[in-house]
Amino acid sequence: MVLSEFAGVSMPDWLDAILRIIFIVALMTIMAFALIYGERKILARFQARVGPTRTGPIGTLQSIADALKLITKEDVRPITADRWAFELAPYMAFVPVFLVFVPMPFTETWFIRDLNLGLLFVFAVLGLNIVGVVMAAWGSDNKYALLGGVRAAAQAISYEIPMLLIVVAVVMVAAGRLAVDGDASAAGSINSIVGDQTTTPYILLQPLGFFIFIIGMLAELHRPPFDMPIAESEVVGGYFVEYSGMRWGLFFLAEYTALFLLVVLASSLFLGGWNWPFGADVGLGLQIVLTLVKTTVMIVLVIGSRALFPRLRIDQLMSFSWKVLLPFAIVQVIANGIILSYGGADWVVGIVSFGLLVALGGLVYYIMRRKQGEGARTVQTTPATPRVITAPEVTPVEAGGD
Amino acid sequence: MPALEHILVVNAILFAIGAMGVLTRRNAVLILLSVELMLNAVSLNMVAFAVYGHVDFGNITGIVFAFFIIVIAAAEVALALGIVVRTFRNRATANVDEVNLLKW
Amino acid sequence: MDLEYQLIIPEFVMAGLAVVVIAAALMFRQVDQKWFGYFTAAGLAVIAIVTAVAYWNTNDDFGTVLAVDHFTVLFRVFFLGIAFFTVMAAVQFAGDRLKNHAEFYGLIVFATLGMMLLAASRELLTAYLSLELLSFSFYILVGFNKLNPFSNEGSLKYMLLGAFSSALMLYGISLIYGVTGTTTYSAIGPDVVEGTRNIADQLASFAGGSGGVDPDATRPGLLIGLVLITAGLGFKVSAVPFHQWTPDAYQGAPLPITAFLSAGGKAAAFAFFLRLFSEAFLPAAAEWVWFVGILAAVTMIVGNLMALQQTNFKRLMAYSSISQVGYLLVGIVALNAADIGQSQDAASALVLHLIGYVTTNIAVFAAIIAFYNRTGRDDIIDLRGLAERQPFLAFSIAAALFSLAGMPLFAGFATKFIIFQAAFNNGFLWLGAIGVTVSFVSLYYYLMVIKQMYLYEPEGSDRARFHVSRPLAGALVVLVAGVLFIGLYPTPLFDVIHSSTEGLFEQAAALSASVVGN
Amino acid sequence: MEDGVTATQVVFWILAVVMLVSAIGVITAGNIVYAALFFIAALAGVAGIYLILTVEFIALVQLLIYGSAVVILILFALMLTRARERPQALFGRSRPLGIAAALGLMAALIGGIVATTWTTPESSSAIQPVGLQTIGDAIFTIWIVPFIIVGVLLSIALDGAIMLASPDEDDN
Repeated sequence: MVLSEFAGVSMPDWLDAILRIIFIVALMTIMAFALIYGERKILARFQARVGPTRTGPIGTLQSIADALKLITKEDVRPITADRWAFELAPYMAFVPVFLVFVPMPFTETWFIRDLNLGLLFVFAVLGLNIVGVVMAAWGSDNKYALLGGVRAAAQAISYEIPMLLIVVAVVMVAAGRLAVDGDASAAGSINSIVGDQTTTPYILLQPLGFFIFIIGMLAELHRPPFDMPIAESEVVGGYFVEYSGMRWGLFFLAEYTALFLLVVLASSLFLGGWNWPFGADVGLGLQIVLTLVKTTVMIVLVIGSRALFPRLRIDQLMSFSWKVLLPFAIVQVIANGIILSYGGADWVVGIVSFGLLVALGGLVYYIMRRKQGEGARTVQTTPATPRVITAPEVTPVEAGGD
Repeated sequence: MPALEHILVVNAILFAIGAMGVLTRRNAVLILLSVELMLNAVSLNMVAFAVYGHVDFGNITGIVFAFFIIVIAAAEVALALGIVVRTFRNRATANVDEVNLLKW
Repeated sequence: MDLEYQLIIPEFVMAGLAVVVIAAALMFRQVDQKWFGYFTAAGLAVIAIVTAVAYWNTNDDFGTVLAVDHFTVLFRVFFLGIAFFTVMAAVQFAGDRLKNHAEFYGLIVFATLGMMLLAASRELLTAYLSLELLSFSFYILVGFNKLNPFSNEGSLKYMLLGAFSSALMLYGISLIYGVTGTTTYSAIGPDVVEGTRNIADQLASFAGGSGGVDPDATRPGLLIGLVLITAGLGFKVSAVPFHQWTPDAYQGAPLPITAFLSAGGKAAAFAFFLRLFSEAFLPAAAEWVWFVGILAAVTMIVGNLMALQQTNFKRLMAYSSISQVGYLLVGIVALNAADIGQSQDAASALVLHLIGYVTTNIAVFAAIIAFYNRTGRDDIIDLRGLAERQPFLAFSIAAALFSLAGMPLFAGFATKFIIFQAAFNNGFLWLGAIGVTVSFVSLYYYLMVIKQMYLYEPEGSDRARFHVSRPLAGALVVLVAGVLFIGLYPTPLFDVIHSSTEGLFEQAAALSASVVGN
Repeated sequence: MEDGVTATQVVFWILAVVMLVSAIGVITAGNIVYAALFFIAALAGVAGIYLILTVEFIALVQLLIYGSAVVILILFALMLTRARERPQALFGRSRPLGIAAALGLMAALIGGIVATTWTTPESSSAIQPVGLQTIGDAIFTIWIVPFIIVGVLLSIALDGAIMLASPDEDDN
C-alpha cells in the first residue's frame, strides 16, 4: 500500500515487496544513526558536556564514522566459542526486530501491512529476539556473557507478562469503543487503535497501562535503570562482550531499532500515534509530524531516564515485575472487564486506571519507606552507579570510536 | 492449498520422529523436546482437520483444541524443567538412565 | 449461551478450598501444620456430603462439555472420599517428613478436582484437560519429597512418560476428531457406527488392493485413533506394556501419595475409560474389544508374575495394582455384549470392583503409613512380627491383602466374582479363566507378607509395641469395616452403582434401537 | 486437486522439509543447545504451515508461547544444569529398538491415513479463514470449562515448578 501510493504508480507484487524491504532497512539504519547521535548529545547535556562535535557539523556524522570503523574492524571469534551459535546469534537477534516493522503505522496509510492481529504479531515476533541473545551468551563461552544472557532472558520473560496483560487491557478498551462503530474485531490492529484515538488518547483511559508499558519497554530494551544484562560494572557488557566488528554492530542495530519500534508502538497505543488528539482531521503531512513529535518526546524520555535514575539490582528488578507490576496489570484487566461488560462509560475506565496508578505509586513509596525503616538503608542510598556520572562508555559505540 | 492427506502424512512423520526421540534419547531435556515435537504434530493435525473438514460447518473445535494443546505444552515444559532442575540439584545429572536408584 | 453454573458449584468450591488452604498457610505461619490437613479433610467431607445430598437427583448437562448425572455424582462423592481418607492418613506423615504442607494438601485437592471433572466430561477436550490437571498434580506430588533422590527420580520418569502417553492419546483424539468431526461423546457414537462398518473387510480389501468397497466408509484412521487412545489410557492406568513408570513412581512418591495415586488416579482414569468407551465407542465395540482384551490378559498375567519377586512393599503394591488394572480392564472388555442390559451389568461390575479395590488399597496404605510413621521403613521384611508389635495394624493389612487376593468374606471376592461373572456372561470365557487363575497366584505373594507379620518374631532394635495416632486409627477402622461390608453385603452398593451407570448407555440403546428399526 | 501445483503447495513442501529436517536435527544433535536451536527451526516450520492453513492466530500463539517462553526456559535449564562439563552420552542403550518401534509407528500411521477417506470440501475455495472473534467467542462460551481448567492447571504448574526448583535450607 504505502509505496505504490507514495510513488503513484502500480507495480508488480515482487517489486513492491523488495522496495518495502529496502525502505525498512534504510529507515532502520537512519533511525539507529539518529538515535545514537541523539542519545550521545542528550546524555552529554545531562552531564554538562557537549557530546560529539568533531565529525561533521556539530558532530552529526559521528555515527557514520563509527559505522565505518565497525565495518572495517576485524571480526574476532574466541577459539573456545561455539561456532554456529556464536555466528548466527546476531542474525537471530536482528531479524525478529526487523520483522516488527510490518504492522507499525507511521501514518494512517503508511505501513507495510495492517495486520488484524498486529499487536499479537509484534509481541510474538519480538519475543524471538531473546533467542539470539541467549545464543550469543551461550556461544561465547564466557562467564560474563552467560550471566548477562541469563539475566536478559529472566528479565525478558518477567517483563513481557505485565506488558502483554496491559496490551490486553488496552485492546479491551479499544474493542469496547470500536464495537460502537460495529467492528470490535479490529481491536487487534494497531492502526485501528490509533484511528480510534481521535478525541481521546488512551493515556487518559489507561494511565496505569502507559506507566507499566513504559517500564516494561525499558526492561525489554535493557535500558537503564533496567540494564543489568549489559551492565558494564557487573558483567562487563553482558551477552555481546565477545563480539566485535559488524556482528557487534548488528546487536546494536537491533537494540536501537527495537527502541524506535517500541516507542512508536507506545505512542500508537497511548498517545494516539499519527492522530491529532483533540478531534481534528489531519492530513498526511501533519500525521508525519505528529508521529515524529510524539516519538521524539518519548525517546527523550527514555534517554533521559538513563541519565536520571540509578540502576536497580537484579533481585529488585525481578520482584518489581512479579510482585508489583503483574498484580496491578491483572487487576487492570479484571477491572476493565467488569466495567466494560456492565457498559461503564469511558471516563469510569480512566478514573479506575488512574486510581490504580496512584495505588501503585503509593505501594512503591510505602515499600521503600519500610525498607529504609528496617535498616536496609545501604540498599537505598547506594549512589547511582558511577557509570551514570562519569559515563566513559556511555554507548559502546563511543568507546570504540574515540 | 496442499491436500489434506499430504499435511497428515507430514504430521505423522513429525509425530514418529518425536516418538523416536523419546525412545532413543536419554537426556530428560531432549526427551521433553521430542515430546514437544509430538504435541506439535498433534496440534497441526487438529488444525488441518478443522480447516479442511469442518470450518464451513462452523466447527472450530480443532483450532480451539490446538490452542489448548500449545498452552498445555508450555505448562508441561515449565513443570518438567522444575523437576529437572530439582533432580540436578540433588544428583548433578539430567540423564534419565543415570538417575537410576530405581530400575528404569 | 446460557450455562447453568449451579451444576458445577462443587468443582468451584473445591478450587476455592485448595486456594484457601494454600493462602492460609502463607498468612498463619505460626499455626501447627497438621491443622491445615484437618481443615482440608473437613472441607472435603462437607463438600462430599453436600454434593451427595444436593445433586443426587440431578440429570443435566453443563453446556456440551460436562454431564452432571448419577454417574458423575457417584464419582464425585467417591473421589472426595478417597481424598478425605488420603488426607487423614497423611497428616502425621506430612508433619514428620514433608515441607510445604499447605501446598501438599492444596495439590491433593486440585488432583481431586481433576478427577471429578474427568468423570463428568462428556467431551474429549475437557476430558483431556482434566486428565492433565490430575496428572500435573500427581507429577508434583510424587516429587514432593524434594530432597529425596528417589522422589525426584520417580517424579521425573512419571512426568516424561506421562507426557509421552498424553501425546499418543492426543494423536488418537485428533484422528477420531478427523474422522467424526466432533469431540463430543454422544456425537462420536453415531459416526463411529458409520465409520467402522466392516473395517475388517475394508482393511482386507485395502491390503488386497481390490478396491471393491464403498470409499466413503473407508476409515481405518478411526481404528488407529482407537488404538492410540487406548495406549495413552493404558499408560495412565498402567496397563502392561505401558506400566514401566508405575513401580518407580510408587516407590519414589511419599507414601500417602502412593496411596492416592493407586486409588484416585486409577479410579479417575477408569471413570473416563468407562464413560468414553460406553458413550462414544460402544457401537464400534467389535473393533476394539480384541486389543483391550489382550491388554487385560497381559496386564493380569505380567502384573501378578512381577509382583512375585518384589521385596519392597511399595513396589509390591505397584505390581499388585497393575494386576488389579487387568481385572478392571476385563470389565471394559465385557462391555461388548449382545444387549445393552448386559453391557450395563459389566459397567456396574467394573465400578463395584473399582470401589472395592480402592477401599482396600487405601486401607493397606493407611496401615503401612502408620507403620512407616513409626519405623521409617517400607520393605516387606521390615513388617516382620508386626502382629506382636501392633496387632490392629497387622489385622488391617491382613484383611486388606486377603481382599486384594479375592478371598471370600472380603470385598475383593464379591467384586471380582461379579466382574468375572459379567465376562463369562458376555462370552469372554478365556479372560475370566485367566483372571481366576492369576488370582490364585496373587494369593501367594499376599500370603508372604502376611506370613512375615504373623509367623516371625520382631527383629532389630525397635521391637516395642506402638500406638497409632487417633485420627489415622479411626480412618483405618472405617476403611476395614468398609472392606468387610462390601465383601459381605454388596447389594445396596451395587444397586446404587447400577442406577448410576444407566445414563452411560442411553446413547447406545438409542442407536441399537435405530439399527433394529432399520 | 483441480488447480495443479500452486505456489502455496510449493511453500508448504518447503516448510514441511524444513520442519522435518529440523525435527531430525532435534533428535540426533550431539549437543543439547543445538537440539534446542533445531527445535526452534522446527517450530518456525510448524508456524509457517499454520499460516498456510490460514489460522494466523494459532501461528502467532505458537511463536509467542513456544518461541519466547519454551525456548528460554529450556536454555535456562541448560545453563542451570551445565555445571559438569563433560561429554554426556545422549542416546540410550536401546537405540535400535526405539528406532524400529518409531518406524513401525510411522508406517502404521501413514498407512492408516492413506487408506482412510477423509471428509474434505469440494474445492479449496470453500475454506474460509477463521476470525479471531470466532475463536474468542467459542473459547468463552462453549469451551469455558476447559478454559477454567487450563487456568487452574497453569497455576498448579507454576506453583509446583517454583516449589520444586527453589533451593531449600538444607540443600547442598
